[in-house]
Amino acid sequence: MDNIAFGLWMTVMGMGTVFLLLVLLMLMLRGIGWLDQRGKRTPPTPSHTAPTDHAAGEDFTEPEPAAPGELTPELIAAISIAVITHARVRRGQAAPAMRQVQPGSQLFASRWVSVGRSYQNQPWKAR
Amino acid sequence: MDNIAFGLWMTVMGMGTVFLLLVLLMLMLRGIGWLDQRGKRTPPTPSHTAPTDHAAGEDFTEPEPAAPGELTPELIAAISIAVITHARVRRGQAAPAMRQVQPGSQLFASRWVSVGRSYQNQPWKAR
Amino acid sequence: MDNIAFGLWMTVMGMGTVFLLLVLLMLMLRGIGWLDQRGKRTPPTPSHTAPTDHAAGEDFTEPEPAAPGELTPELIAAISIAVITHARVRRGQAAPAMRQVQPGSQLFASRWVSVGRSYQNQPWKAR
Amino acid sequence: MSPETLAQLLQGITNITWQSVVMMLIGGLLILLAVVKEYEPLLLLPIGAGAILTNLPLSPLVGEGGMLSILYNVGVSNELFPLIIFIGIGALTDFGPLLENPKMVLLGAAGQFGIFLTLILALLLGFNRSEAASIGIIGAIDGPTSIYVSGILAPHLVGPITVAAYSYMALVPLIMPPVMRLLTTKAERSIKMPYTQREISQRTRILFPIIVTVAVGIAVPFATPLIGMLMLGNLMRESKVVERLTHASANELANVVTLFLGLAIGSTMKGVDFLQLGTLAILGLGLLAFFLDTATGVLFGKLMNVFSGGKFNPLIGAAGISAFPMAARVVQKEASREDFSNFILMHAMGANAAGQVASVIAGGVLLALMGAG
Amino acid sequence: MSPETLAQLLQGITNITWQSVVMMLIGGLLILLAVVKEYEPLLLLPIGAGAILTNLPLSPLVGEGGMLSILYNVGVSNELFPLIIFIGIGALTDFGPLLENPKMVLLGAAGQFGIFLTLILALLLGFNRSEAASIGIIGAIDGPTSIYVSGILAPHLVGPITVAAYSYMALVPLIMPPVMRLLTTKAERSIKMPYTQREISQRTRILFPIIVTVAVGIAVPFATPLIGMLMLGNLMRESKVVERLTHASANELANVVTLFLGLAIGSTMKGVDFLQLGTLAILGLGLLAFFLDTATGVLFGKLMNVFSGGKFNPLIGAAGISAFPMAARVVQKEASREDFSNFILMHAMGANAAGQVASVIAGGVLLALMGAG
Amino acid sequence: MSPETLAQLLQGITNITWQSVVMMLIGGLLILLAVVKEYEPLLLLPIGAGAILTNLPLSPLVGEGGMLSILYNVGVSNELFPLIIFIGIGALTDFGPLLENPKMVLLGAAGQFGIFLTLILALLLGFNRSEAASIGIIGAIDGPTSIYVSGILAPHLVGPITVAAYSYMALVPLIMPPVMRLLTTKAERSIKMPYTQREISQRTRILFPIIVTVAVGIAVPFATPLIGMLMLGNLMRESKVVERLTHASANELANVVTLFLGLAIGSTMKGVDFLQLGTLAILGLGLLAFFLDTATGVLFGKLMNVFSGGKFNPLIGAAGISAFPMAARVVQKEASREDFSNFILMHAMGANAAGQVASVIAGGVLLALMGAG
Ligand code: NA
Ligand code: NA
Ligand code: NA
Repeated sequence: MDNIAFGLWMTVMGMGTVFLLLVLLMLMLRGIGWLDQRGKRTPPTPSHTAPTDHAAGEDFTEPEPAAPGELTPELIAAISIAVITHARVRRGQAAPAMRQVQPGSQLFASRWVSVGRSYQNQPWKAR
Repeated sequence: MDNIAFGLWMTVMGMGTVFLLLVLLMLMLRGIGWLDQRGKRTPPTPSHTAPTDHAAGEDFTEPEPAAPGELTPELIAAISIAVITHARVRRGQAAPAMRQVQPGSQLFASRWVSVGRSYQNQPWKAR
Repeated sequence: MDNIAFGLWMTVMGMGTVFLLLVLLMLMLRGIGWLDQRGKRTPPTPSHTAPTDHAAGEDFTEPEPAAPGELTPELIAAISIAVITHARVRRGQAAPAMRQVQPGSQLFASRWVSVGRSYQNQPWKAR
Repeated sequence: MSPETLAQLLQGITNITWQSVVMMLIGGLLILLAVVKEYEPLLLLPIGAGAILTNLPLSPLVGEGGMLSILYNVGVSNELFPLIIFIGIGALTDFGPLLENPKMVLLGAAGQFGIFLTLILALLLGFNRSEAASIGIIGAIDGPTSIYVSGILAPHLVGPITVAAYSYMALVPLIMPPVMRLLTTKAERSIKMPYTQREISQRTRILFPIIVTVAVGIAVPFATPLIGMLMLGNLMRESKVVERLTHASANELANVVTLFLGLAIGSTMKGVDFLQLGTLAILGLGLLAFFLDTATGVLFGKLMNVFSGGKFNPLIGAAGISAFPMAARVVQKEASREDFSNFILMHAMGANAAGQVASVIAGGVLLALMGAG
Repeated sequence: MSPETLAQLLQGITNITWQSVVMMLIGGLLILLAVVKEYEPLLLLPIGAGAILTNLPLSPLVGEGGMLSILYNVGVSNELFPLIIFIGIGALTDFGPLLENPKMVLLGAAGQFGIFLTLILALLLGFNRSEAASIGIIGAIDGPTSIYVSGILAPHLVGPITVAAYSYMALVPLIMPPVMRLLTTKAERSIKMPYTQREISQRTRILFPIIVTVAVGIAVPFATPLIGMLMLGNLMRESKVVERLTHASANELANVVTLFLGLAIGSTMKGVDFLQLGTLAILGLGLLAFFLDTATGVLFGKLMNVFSGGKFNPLIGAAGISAFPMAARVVQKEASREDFSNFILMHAMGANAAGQVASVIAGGVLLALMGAG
Repeated sequence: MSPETLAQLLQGITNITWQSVVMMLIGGLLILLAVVKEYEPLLLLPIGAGAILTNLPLSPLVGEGGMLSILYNVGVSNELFPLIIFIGIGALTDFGPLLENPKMVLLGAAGQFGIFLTLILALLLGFNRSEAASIGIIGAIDGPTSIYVSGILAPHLVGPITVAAYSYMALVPLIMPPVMRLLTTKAERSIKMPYTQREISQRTRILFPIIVTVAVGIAVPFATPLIGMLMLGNLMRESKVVERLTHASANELANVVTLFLGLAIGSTMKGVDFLQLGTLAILGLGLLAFFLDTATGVLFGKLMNVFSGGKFNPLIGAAGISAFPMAARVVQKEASREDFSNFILMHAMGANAAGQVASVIAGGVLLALMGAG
């Protein structure tokens, strides 16, 4: 009987703890969701103009309708997805154009090199 | 001389065992081959209609000529190879559409999701 | 004060060794470069006609202008790059057509197989 | 030829035992299931191969310096392999459906009852407490969790428990439907639930794994390794800045570790230890755990149906057992069987993801209650 | 419920300390920097995650049998992981710009002064000699070198030193420009340098890693592992006959080891040890090392400008600090800022590659002078 | 500067020995062969690099805590690496040609005579029995088998034996033809053999590795690890349900292990141990083993020609030496040389695959007869 008592105690304590933790988790998820919704109603000004040009911290889920003059929303959506996908692929390859630095990578350099070489050969004065 | 005796003993015993084993292996291969041929003459009814839809245990080497009405054998062969290759690629990616389950994969779900969402939006009654 | 003396000693010895080594390295690089230049002025006859057909030790940076009759240099350059890239990709896959041997690979064999089978079926006498 | 030499040459044959023959047949059966039925082949094929290689007479692959024993010591006895696999699972899992619908979390808890009910039954059958808890963890219906917990509590049972866990997980499409149909009415199964997709911001997706790790880690320190690695993989996935690591965890690393893990598990299936009445009992109790989990999940779903005023499809409760992501698919299939146009997969996926998290937590709680670690 | 059971259940909460909370916040900060600012995410994200997982109360991931401790013992305490990463870095590095312009090698040396100046300052602050040398090596501005050297000389400081090295390396675009502008005139920054590309034969490219390994290995045996693995990767790359190995070293192997290395480094950041005044001093000294390196590099560039009769742009000297390949990019950016059409990147890349080699040599020299190994 | 400091600084130079210089040159030669001639570059380049790094004065890469020594202990001294590579080889090997033509199996046996003849010669030259057996195993003409067997019987000879095995395997296209031409007439070389492709069902392909493992494992327990891992890889390949594992074994895992194995083998080539008369004898005996294998293979082919009434091309016998799949190619090349339209490659591939299996069996038999394991 000792074993059954132990088993019942395990069941009560175990399922109790599991339920308690998951209720807590549910409440936290609700909390985050509420913050999320509130954050959307009052969009914060984009304050991250860090050294990273444009890749960091941007909100992928909300491409802003830039230039709604002639483009249809569908087209804008399609372009946005293409750009996001491109950025993701580049990041996946750790291409330093998107990423600040990939230790040891020369990929970035080689692009600069090709651009720079043509500059050096055909010096075009910017100012 | 002891060493030479040992060497000769090794040679006789070693090559003897190797030959013996390989002869055994040859006989077994012959046996399997014979079973194979017999199995082909009396093709067993496809008895594996398990939860897996069609991928399991199928004989890749024998795509059956299905619908020989207008299609040339070459075309059928080409299509069969394409389908087999496709199935193999999908399996290689462990796509759960072909595989029963890939632990943790969402690939399958996302396809269902897209289908299901359109169902939910445009409810079409099957019965 | 002992520590500062130690620090200064470390700095002098450390930077001294580093500079010394790098000067040595610079001289060696200069030496190699000089050999390189000299080697270019008197190009050695291609002496490596080893079992490897064409892949080994070839100088990728100098595709020779083969057949400058009608092809423009740009076209030759483009073709050269394509061929080099192809060779590199094949080597990357360790395809034994380019490599002498990839232990256990059947890729090479399967190509021979397909060629050979057609020979065996349509025997064409070379001599 | 001297008699000793002959004995030396025939030692392979003379050392065959009926147990080793049976175990090689079982290994062959596992390979057969993996190849023909495609039952979790990624694990069952290596396990089957490991079982055969281990039970060959005088196999040098096990024991001091044997390759399979090395793999066991390197990754199973110290629980490294299941934890590494958890990183990969986390990297592959999308917790979006759960984040969209937080109340699904509760269903994940309901699907763990089977763990403890099985534990009680195992105690009644005479297993000691550590063994009973290890057998119960089959009810977590999650491979790495079962390996992790049983590896700590009862290493000598890792073999049968892992085989049971993965075999039954492959059989989930056969095990779940009868229970689901028995406990629900046709009307309940036909309940449609509206699905309104909510935007989940990247911030939420990144905060989720961190918060879960910290909260669970503080509440149940024994669960830290399991939940920590699962959530580490998910954090890497959602951060979108370390694709190289995410990809490596979910592919190269996971593949190699899965192969080694399977072989090492197979190496624990030595005939003399495996072929005992206890193993049969474990296989039976494991199956029971799957049934109990499904039943309690559905019953909890019915409870939520009552509370929601009849708007909740109780089938979704069954997805809380984990067996990610098969269980959600089975639930959708059952719902479609009643009404072709009923689409409850997204809700089921939420419950399923919750089941994954809950299984891991339950494993940690079990370890904590057993006072082990 | 007995009080003991309650204590057992609440042991997670009762074992929280202010140090562990602070460390989890620091871990969160590292993840934030990795995700939002993309500061070296491949290492800072795993380090941050490792710091959180380590400082969870009673974390089973550290200590005897803990996964993170296993990773530490397997790859950090024996210096295996940084050396493996060096193979990958070598496989990714093109030493062409250096081979085209051998005199750039000298600039690599100039960028290592910060190591020794920081060492002196650390001694003045009261660190012992081994610790001071370990702190100084932050000035090598090369992650694996810092981990390797500090792991040998002062293993208890590996955590803060690695965090400092990688954080500041990510901040190189902010740290370098002010120093460069302070020490150079507008005219100097506008100096254009002709760039004549020289053919580098494959023979030279293959001989380079072999010669460097042998020369450095004979001169400074302590540097053999670092330079040997870097050059092994480069040899494989340039040989063009072992792409399978080159690719595996630079990708699968590097990814897996980077993940494990980050987690293991994070596991050294246990609150009680990390939250000390010394750590703050290390972070300060590390930043100083970066400034000093840049300054001495630029000053040496000015010296070369004098010797070359005004034809050498002193900015290039700053690229000799290593921080490969960011530093070269920053140099080019500064040059472009003065004159949009000025292209000195190739020279800067040469100096940068030299800095990489010089950093490794300096690490070996430091170990040799400390008599350790 | 005190004399001690000077001695400390110059210790690298003062510790150079003529042996270390010679070994570095040999390492350079191996790299040269790998790069210029592309002789087995995947192994000879890492071995050469390992040899150089090991023989640098006072190299910290070898000895207690040295990276190369760690790799040796982790994977060579316990035979893990060659076995893992065998999984990859099995995953890449198509035993179809052998299954189509079972009698080719016998040719695989004939190609192993060289092992034992070389063993006798080694005994005559004064090597002890374990050493002689290890030298003989070069005649298996299969890298991992040589490493595995010699690693067990005579670990101090692993270096020269591995170098001999891989170098000569790369030279197979030069070594085999003279022997083949010497022992056959032009008429024999021109014999055409009909090739009727037989359907091999997937069932046969899956049963083959299992049956071979069990049969060989029972008959020669010492061969279980070698044959087991080879066949495990092949089972995964033919099962077609675990492509993830098959791909990982044949690529990522094989690449990383090959790199580490090469470096570890190179680290055994320490000058003082390597530069002995014995090494030269091993290199000579190894070459002899290749010639003897080819000769006995061709002679057995002639025997089969007699029995088949002149319908069997004896060149095919030479493919039984293993050296998979080069030997089959060389055989076809010789046949084509006589008659451009003669296509015996498929038969040769069968014999070649049989040679691979036979080599592994011979290795196990050798271990069994030596009573080691
Ligand atoms: Na569960
Ligand atoms: Na530096
Ligand atoms: Na052989």
